[in-house]
Amino acid sequence: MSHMTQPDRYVLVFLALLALTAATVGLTYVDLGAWHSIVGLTIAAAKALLIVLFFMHLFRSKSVIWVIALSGLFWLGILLILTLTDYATRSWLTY
Amino acid sequence: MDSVPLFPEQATAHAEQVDALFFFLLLVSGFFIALIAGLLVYFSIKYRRRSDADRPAATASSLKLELTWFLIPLPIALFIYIWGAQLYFSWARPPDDCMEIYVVGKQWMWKFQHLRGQREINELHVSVDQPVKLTMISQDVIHSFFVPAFRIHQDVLPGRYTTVWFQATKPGKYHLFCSQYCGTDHSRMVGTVIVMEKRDFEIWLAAGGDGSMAAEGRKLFQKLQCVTCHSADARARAPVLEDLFGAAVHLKDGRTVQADDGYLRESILDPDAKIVAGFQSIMPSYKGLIDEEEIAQLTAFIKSLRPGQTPRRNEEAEPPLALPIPRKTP
Amino acid sequence: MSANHSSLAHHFADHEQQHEVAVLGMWVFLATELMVFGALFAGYAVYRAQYPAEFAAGSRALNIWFGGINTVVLLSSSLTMALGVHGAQVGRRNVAVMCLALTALLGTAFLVIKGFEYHGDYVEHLVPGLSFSDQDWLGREPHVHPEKVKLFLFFYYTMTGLHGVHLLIGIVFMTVLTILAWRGRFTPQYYGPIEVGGLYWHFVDVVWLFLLPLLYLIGPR
Amino acid sequence: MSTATLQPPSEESRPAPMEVNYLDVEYGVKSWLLTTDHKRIALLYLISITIMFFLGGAFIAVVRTHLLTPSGALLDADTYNKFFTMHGIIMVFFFLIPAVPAVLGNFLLPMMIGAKDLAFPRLNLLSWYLYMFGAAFTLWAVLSGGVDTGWTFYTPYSTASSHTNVIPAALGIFITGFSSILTGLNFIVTTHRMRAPGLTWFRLPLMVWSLYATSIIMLLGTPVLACTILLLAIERTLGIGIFDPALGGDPILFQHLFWFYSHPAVYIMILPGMGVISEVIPCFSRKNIYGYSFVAFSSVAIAVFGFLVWGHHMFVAGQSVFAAMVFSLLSYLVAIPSAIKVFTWTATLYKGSIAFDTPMLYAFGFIAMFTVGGLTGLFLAALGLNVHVHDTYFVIAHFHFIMVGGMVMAYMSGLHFWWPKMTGRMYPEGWGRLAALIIFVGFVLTFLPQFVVGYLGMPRRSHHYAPEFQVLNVMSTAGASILSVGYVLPLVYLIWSLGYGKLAGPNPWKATGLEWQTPSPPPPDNFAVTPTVTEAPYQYAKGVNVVG
Repeated sequence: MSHMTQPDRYVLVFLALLALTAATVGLTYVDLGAWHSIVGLTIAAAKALLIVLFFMHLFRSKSVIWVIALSGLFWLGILLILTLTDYATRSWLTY
Repeated sequence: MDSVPLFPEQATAHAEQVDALFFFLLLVSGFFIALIAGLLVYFSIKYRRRSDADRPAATASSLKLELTWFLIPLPIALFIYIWGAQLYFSWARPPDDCMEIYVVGKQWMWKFQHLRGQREINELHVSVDQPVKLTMISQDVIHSFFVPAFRIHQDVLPGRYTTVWFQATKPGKYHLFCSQYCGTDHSRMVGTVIVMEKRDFEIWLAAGGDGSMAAEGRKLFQKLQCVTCHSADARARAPVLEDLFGAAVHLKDGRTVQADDGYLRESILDPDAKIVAGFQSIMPSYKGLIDEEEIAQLTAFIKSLRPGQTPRRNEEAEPPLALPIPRKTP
Repeated sequence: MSANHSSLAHHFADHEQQHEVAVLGMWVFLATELMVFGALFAGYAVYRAQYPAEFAAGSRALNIWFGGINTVVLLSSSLTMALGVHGAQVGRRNVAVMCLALTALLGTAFLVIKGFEYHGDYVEHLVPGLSFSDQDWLGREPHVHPEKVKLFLFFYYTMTGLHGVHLLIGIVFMTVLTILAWRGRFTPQYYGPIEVGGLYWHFVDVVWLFLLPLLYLIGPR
Repeated sequence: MSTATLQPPSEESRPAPMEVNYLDVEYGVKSWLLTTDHKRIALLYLISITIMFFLGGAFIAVVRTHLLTPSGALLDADTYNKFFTMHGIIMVFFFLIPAVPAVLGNFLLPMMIGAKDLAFPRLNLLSWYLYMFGAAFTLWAVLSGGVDTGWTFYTPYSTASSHTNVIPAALGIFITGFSSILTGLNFIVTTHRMRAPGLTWFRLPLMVWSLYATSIIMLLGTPVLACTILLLAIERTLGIGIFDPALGGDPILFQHLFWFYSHPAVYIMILPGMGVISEVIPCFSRKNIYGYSFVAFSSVAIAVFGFLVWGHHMFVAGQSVFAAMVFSLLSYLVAIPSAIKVFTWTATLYKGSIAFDTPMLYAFGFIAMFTVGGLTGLFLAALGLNVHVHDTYFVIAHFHFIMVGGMVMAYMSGLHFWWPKMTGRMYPEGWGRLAALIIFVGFVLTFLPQFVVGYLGMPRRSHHYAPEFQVLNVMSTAGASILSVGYVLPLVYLIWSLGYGKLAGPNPWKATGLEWQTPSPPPPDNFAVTPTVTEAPYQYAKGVNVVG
């Protein structure tokens, strides 16, 4: 992609985002059972990644920016996982 | 109480175990406090500044020493952790032969119901050497059931049962506190646990009592017309409740749950939450129509139901005081 | 070094340091913002795990087309935003002004569409606290407990509401940037505010990308 | 190798010693209220948090007096509940959390790294205004009748039961939270991008490391609290929400979200204090800190692990047994880096040249109190034992040992240590030592009996209590009255020293940090020439400064 100009690259990313959005909306009419949300969130994550990497220039940012972005995710993970640990294991010991 | 106590009474075996850990921790802390304080004092005297021109040489840090004081506290900490966790389990898991008592906390009193029918407020009579399991719920905000002499403590939540158990080893009167702040008279939400000799307790139990909790529950079961659907005959439109308690229940959505206190309570208040496989959602919610004590009575009744004991439908039933409005059926 | 000294604050050594500081500051701020939404995500996860049927039913009651169209609007605004930053970076003032204005406009369009959607929900009695009737709900999905559907709707309004507030701040931010850019305040050396505004805008966009499946697409329709 | 070596070599290039300092550069109220100078903002914070400290202290003084008798004759129950709540809210959110970072951190961080200011000076001023705005909301809540939920705002009491001003108090905390977030953001960016040439990460003073670690917590914890408070406010005002079982919600979720912030917040309070101690101990023992990198990394480790342990506030709250075990295990792991710090400070004294000036006395107090507080933390993290002491005075004593014995002592230590730098004047040393001694004695007498009465089973937040607890409570109140004398004394002599203290000179302690290489009080831009750093910090043995 190095021969492309920056705006061309943006438009390309945008088209990819539109395609993924179409896929998300289309998902509504398919029954995937338990996979439904997982697929939906994966598509969202892919779109988010495109935006963060290219529109937000993370791809060519210094490592400190990567560290900040990843620690944001890491702390979000702490919050979600440890909270859900409680709820997921309440039935393990019933009296 | 003339003397000033510095240590709480031990009225359960659990209390002794908790205190053992407590003393062990005192020992460990005492050692480290003495070590640090001793070193501080010793260094302060030995290396006090004698002249403003003092320029002591720099000390290079030794990795060995650093690792030592990283690695020595670690196993001590883990040892304490395992000890504490083991005590926690014994606190959390009641033995099978427990006498059950239902507890309702509300601003600002404790209400107790014995299965045999006695009801008490802010006083709880139990027998010595008898394991007791409390099934507790709050009618308003969070309270906490705390008996220092037993070293037990459990928050009492609205909307959900929590349990705690103890086995008193010494007759006497013990403080009961609410330790979770619950409003104006939080510190008046106190009571007494009265541990009696077995014989005295039997006498006490037999004295009061205008019918057991199960009997009260049975009356409710008929008064609220539960029996109309939960009948044990061919016309039953709802699951038979005999021998239900403790059994596994298969639900419409494929899950299997155990029929415990929490399940029965939920099924009374929110029947649609867990619909038994093979049945329709036709039961109205009894939320707001019965209080926590009545729910406990119904639960006690259902627990006591053995095959063939479901009341007959044509049995004389009082008309319901307030009939829940049945929800529109599809 | 720089012709435009007024754009360099006194405590920085040069423009590069100033620019890096601004960008770094915004990224750190976005990590904070992520945790604001994080608390809502945690609550959402807890209750969705407990009441899957109600959450699915609540989701079915929402109009996927509003969500879908709004996604396209927001993505377009992200494109114009990225192009605007690029324009400022290479010193094409007109491109920058146009793109920033367009970004603010698309953001406004999103909010207007969202407003219509909220209105529709209100009419259909889907707003707990304002207009919600258990009877209407039971007519819609009789087997689903209205009390817990309200929980879902609570998350729906809180999450989209919080997102909307962020977008509103973004629109104000963009409007100010448009005016400043139009007045020629920015140079290829000094365009930090636009870059930083862009980071914020894209972040708000990313949050929406997750709200879409979490709120509108819980199960098949 | 004498005192003369402490003068920077750049002496010649520096303007005459009579140059203008940050206090004299401008005059008038406006020059203070609109300042963007980090040093002036630090002083604004100093004044505000001092007022809040004494306000919070006044509430607890009444509470402790009330607790002299078991039946509690002084206050009625509702007033009592409001008083301890206001004490908690004011002390936690308006004193302990901002104290060291916003006052000492604001003043010192740019100077310690050789910068002219923080990265975002205007944001810094905004933080102070947000703090004041939040404080105003809280004071409004106090004046219009108070709030009685406890500083923890547990649901459903706070949303469905309390009839007091929960919303204004909560909003006050919400707003102040943003002040905290912006301060953290400023510190992190400043530390990353504003360091003087040659000042690599491992040449940073440990105070900077701990402020950095503190900022991580402020940034990633505070927003969760803000959002939780928002949800609480919605639930209370609109009657829809997610915490009240009557609405289908779960009160335990509130506790999870609340403690996700409020446990790490404890480290917001103590970490900067540890930073202060790590500066004071080397200076007054003229030694390099023992094991620099261990201390530095333990700060960051505490910040990260601090986020993994919040569930230990909920061992009897009704969370799952398994989750409780996970949280307990993680709690023991966070104890290790704290232990390392204590060992390290002690080892730094070894073969030093120890002087006993006021800051050092407080530092000794800190180490002793923090050790006791930390070790009693082991009691509380032990699951089975926690079941007994949960929500009793044992907990109160434990966290006051950390907060008051630890954090406030560190704050006092730092305040005395850098007072000459901030004001250009020395405080009276004799009075300083006396006050330190009084505070130490008063503190121990106040809180040691509370461990005993807690283990006996006295629940916290008690308006009245069983008669057998009285003797211990009287001891505690007696201690508190000594403590209050100890706190008023510095207020008096520090204000006195502003006019009458002896002139300090740039480096009265012969310390090595960059902040001591510039006049006291410093010029508006801190350094006449941006310093270049060539060495690790705390090179006391060489007797030379670190400015190359």
